[in-house]
Amino acid sequence: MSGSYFAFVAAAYGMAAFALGALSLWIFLDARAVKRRLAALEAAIGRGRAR
Amino acid sequence: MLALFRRDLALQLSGSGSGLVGVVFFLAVVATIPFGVGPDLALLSRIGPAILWIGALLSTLLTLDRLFQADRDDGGLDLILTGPVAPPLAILSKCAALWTASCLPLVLASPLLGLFLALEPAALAATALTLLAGTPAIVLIGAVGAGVAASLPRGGVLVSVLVLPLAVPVLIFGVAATYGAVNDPAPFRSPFLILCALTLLYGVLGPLAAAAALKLSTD
Amino acid sequence: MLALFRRDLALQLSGSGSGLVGVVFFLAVVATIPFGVGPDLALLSRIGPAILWIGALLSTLLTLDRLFQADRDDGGLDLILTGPVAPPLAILSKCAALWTASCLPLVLASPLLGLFLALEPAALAATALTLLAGTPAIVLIGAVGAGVAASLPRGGVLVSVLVLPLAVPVLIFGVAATYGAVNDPAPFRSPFLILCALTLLYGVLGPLAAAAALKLSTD
Amino acid sequence: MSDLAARPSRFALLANPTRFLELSGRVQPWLYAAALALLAAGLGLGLAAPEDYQQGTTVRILFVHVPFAWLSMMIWTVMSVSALGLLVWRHPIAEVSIRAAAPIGAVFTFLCLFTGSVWGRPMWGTWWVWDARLTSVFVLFLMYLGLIALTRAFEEPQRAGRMASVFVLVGFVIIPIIKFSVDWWNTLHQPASVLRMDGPTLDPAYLWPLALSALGFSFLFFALHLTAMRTEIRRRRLLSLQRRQALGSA
Amino acid sequence: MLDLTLSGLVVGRGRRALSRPLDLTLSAGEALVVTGPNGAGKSTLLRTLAGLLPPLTGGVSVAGARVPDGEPARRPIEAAHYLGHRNAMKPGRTVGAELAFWADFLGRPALSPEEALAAVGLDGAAELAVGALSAGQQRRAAFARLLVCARPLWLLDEPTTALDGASQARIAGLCRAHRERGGIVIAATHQPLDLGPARSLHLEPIAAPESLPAEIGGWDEIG
Amino acid sequence: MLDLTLSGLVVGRGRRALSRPLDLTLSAGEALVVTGPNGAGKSTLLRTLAGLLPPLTGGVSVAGARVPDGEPARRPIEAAHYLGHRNAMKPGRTVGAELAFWADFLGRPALSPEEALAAVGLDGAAELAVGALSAGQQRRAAFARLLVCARPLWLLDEPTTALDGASQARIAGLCRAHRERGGIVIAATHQPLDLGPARSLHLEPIAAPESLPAEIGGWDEIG
Ligand code: HEM
Ligand SMILES: Nc1ncnc2c1ncn2[C@@H]1O[C@H](COP(=O)(O)OP(=O)(O)OP(=O)(O)O)[C@@H](O)[C@H]1O
Ligand SMILES: Nc1ncnc2c1ncn2[C@@H]1O[C@H](COP(=O)(O)OP(=O)(O)OP(=O)(O)O)[C@@H](O)[C@H]1O
Ligand SMILES: [Mg+2]
Ligand SMILES: [Mg+2]
Repeated sequence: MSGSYFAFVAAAYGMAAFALGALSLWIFLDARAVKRRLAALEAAIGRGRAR
Repeated sequence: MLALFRRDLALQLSGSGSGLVGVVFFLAVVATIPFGVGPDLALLSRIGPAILWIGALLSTLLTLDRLFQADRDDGGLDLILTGPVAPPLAILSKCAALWTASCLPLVLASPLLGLFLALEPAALAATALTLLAGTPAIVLIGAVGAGVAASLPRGGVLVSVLVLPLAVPVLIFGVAATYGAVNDPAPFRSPFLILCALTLLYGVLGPLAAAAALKLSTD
Repeated sequence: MLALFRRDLALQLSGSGSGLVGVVFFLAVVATIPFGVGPDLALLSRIGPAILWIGALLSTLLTLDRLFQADRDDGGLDLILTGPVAPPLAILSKCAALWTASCLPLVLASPLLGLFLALEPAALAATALTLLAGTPAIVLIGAVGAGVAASLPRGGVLVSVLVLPLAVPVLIFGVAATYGAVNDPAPFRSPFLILCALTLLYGVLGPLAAAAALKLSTD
Repeated sequence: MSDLAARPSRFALLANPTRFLELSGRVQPWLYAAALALLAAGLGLGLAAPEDYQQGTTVRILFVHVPFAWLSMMIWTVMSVSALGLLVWRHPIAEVSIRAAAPIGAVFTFLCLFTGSVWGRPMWGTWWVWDARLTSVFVLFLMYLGLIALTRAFEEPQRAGRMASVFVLVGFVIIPIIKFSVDWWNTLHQPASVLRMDGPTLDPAYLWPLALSALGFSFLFFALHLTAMRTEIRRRRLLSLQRRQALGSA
Repeated sequence: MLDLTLSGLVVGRGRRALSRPLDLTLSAGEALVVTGPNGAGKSTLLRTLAGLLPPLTGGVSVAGARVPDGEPARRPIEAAHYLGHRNAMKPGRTVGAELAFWADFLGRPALSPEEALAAVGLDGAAELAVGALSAGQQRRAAFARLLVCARPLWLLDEPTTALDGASQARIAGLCRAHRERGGIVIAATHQPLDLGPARSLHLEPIAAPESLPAEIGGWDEIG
Repeated sequence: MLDLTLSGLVVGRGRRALSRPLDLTLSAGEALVVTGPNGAGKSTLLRTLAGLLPPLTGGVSVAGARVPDGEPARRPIEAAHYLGHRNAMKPGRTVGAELAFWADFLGRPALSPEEALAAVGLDGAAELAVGALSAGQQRRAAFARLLVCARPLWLLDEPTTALDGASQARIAGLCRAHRERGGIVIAATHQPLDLGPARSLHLEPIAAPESLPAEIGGWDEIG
């Protein structure tokens, strides 16, 4: 009995893990990209005019 | 306020307004559904009120997105928002003008269209009545979406996306009241009263929120 | 021409007009219907194709009316009409951009949405196919309305009222073809061919008429 | 003093973005750690919990479905509070909060729908019905999508934040509708058994894992939200610097 | 007696300041000419005075003006006409109908639309559609709005855009007449505009945000 | 050699004539300054030259110009840039993207968008949204369009609207440079604009329609 429904439980947990993982990944990549661009811009400005 | 109502009504009825487009779209919706349902008159008359309501909801969306756009583009919105009429009241009169130009014709046409859908007389009357009570709510809550999107160059579909979920309760109670009027076990009074309450609620909420949105987006 | 297509596409995709919004709008429409007609899956699957088609028509109309308005208001239309690209071709590329940005996502999403409405596989495929064949016709004939509406400060309504009836046959043949694909007695081929013929006809007629309307109206 | 007077508010100082970045940087790792620990405990206990005599092993979906359902509503509530903060106190962090929370909320709502319909298949024999609870959550999902579209439709993040907050506040009406839909309309979905006026009626064997995993997912939300907010703040600084650099020479 | 007071007013876009703190009082009959290069913040200042943008710090107050129903005006815009870069006239409606609408909407009507149009040199244009006027004629029709209802404070953003020499002089004359009646005129302009003896405010683009009051700070100041 | 010839050109709106018949030839390097009060027909003339309005009688021809693909241009607009009262820029897009679009659409690219912006004094504004510029900055960005693709004939309708003094001088300088390269500039303006030695055309509102060639006649002449 329990075996036949295992697929549903697995699907629920699997999708949860997948979606949350993808979300976290996106958030972290976004964070890193913005941090890098900001650092680059700050370096550029710093060269132009001391802040 | 009255001046604003009159001017908007004149604009809607003459040129750039899209009131009549809504009516034609309404006709198109009502004419298309029977294709899917087939020639089954009993079924058609059962879902008839729902079709009329859905048609009215969708065609109101069609006219909504330009509620503030033209005024914004020519700079008139600045004057309206800072004028002596409190912004929510000004928005209320703009909504009233829109409703008169685009929803009232729908309400008036609905009994006629109901005949096409083989509705009984009681259902015809109930549909018209519930539409009369419910369409203002759609326009009023729609004003929020239009206000939020007014500073976008093209509001279009976004307005509808924002408005549709909020308009769903109106649809539910409108259709429920109509069925209540026709089928015996279902009640008419309570959904109809909820519908009226919704209209009043949105009548307060809509203009206030729309005014806030417009105020916050001036630049 | 390609430049115009790319710019229009970028404009459509940036911000409010994006395909994502179109799909969400579609979802919202589909989700509202059961509130109206009730959660009866058999009924839903019967009117499903009609609903998808109506949703497509509505969202196209919602994005259409501004096809030329913005260009006209900022003076860009003058340059486009007198530029090195022949006006009908310029209009064609604007239409193509609009279709790619707002109709193509709908076509692609329609099978998924059909699942919500419990359509059978054959109906899913037929709906997507007819939408693919039919939506360009709506955009192209809508361009005429948009052209005239953009040019006349008054009388815009009149034209939309004239154009929408021209779009309704598209809707009707589209829905008819879809049913033809599912129900045995009804034919699929002939309404589908008519649909394609309509698209081709409007593909020639629309840009030419829209160009004429815009040319006549410059001032 | 006239109405036009700005409020150089205490709140603005309290919520000074620099201070926020500092503070959140310190809290953030703890949040992630707590989330992971709680989730491990909750879901671990949940998988070890006895099978339900009616639902069999599928009862374990409870431990994800219910937290997702709660969070989908809670996130809109968090955004509503932020919206109030933005509109009433012009709190500069608030607009960042809304923009950062919207996609996370959409994912949690999607997961609520997904786990619910995966649960519905064995329990009710169907993936989806158009009943009041299910449809209202679906409507919430659509509202999240609309909100995301709205926040991304504007060029300036400031205006996007203000418009979004108006929509969030008006849209808050959906939350009571979802919560009470099971009581107002009799639906297929079961009524509340944990969050009720007269105390939970759920078996403690399920209650504990549920509580732990709900807490864990909440911490996960807060942690992700904080990270996304930090990114948003930096993005704004980026935009603003870009603009200043461009106009400095113009 | 009408008085308009700016106290420590800093105007700006978003969180970016565009002016130093302004302290200034204008009394009845006075005029202020705002000048400065493109992008200096002239329009931003006028829109802030009109209540269309929030001030970054400081405030604006008005004393001695009344709203149409007799109460003293509290916000400047209640006593002010704002004429922006755009004309606030619908191309499809007639000039007369638009002026009549604004007179009705804004309250306290003064000249009739026809008289106002005559005053700006557009006699007999009342029946024409706004869209059928030339650029300068449209601008003058927009100016006529200030004459159809009486408000003591005029906020004019480049009022003479697109106007020919004669019309510029005419508009300047209308402003002087307004001052003589006890009104206040604040005009941003690039062209010399003879409003009579007037105070002047020159705005310059601000280079370094460091020089601003601490609490304003833009997002770019985040460490 | 570029030549623009107006032969018996009468411009007007609808069937109402706004000019006497104009006969005029402009050759490479020449400029024409069109003046006249509001409503005299300056914009109408420029729009007619740009092919946006039909002439009432007469015609315009161009000789010696080539369209991008090498054919000789037949209609003046094929060799002309038209800068109208409105800027033809979308508020929501960046200045750079808009200029790149026009360069691409109009063909025969010249300066890059960045160079063109620098030439009008908007260095570094390429990444900004058009809507976030002030009125004068927007006007300058619109002018930059004339620099991103090479066309010999410039039709400018009040190019210096909303510009500060320095920018006006800069724009005038760009026009003189264009003439030196063999271009033709036709500008309608109310403000003095130093294009160098230029021919001038003064338009006056026409009072009596009787003085017009018989075949034009307005509706008001129907017996
Ligand atoms: C797509 C389908 C579903 C959706 C959208 C959904 C939505 C929700 C929501 C919003 C809640 C929170 C209610 C509250 O706090 O008052 C909830 C709770 C719950 N759901 Fe679902 N649900 C779905 C399917 C199911 C299914 C199939 C089952 C099991 C047969 C189920 C069992 C529960 C349980 C046990 C709770 C906890 C109620 C409580 O104790 O407060 N749900 N669901
Ligand atoms: N769209 C139009 N339809 C009909 N008549 C028009 C239209 N636009 C302008 N007119 C009329 O044509 C005449 C000339 O207008 P035009 O725009 O050419 O003047 P202008 O010399 O450019 O004036 P300005 O200095 O104000 O720009 C005006 O009397 C005006 O009323
Ligand atoms: N809608 C806006 N959003 C953001 N920034 C803006 C906006 N409008 C203008 N700005 C910026 O604010 C600054 C001041 O603009 P403002 O319009 O006040 O200038 P102005 O002095 O009126 O110039 P002009 O003489 O060109 O009209 C400019 O640098 C401009 O880039
Ligand atoms: Mg300005
Ligand atoms: Mg002109």
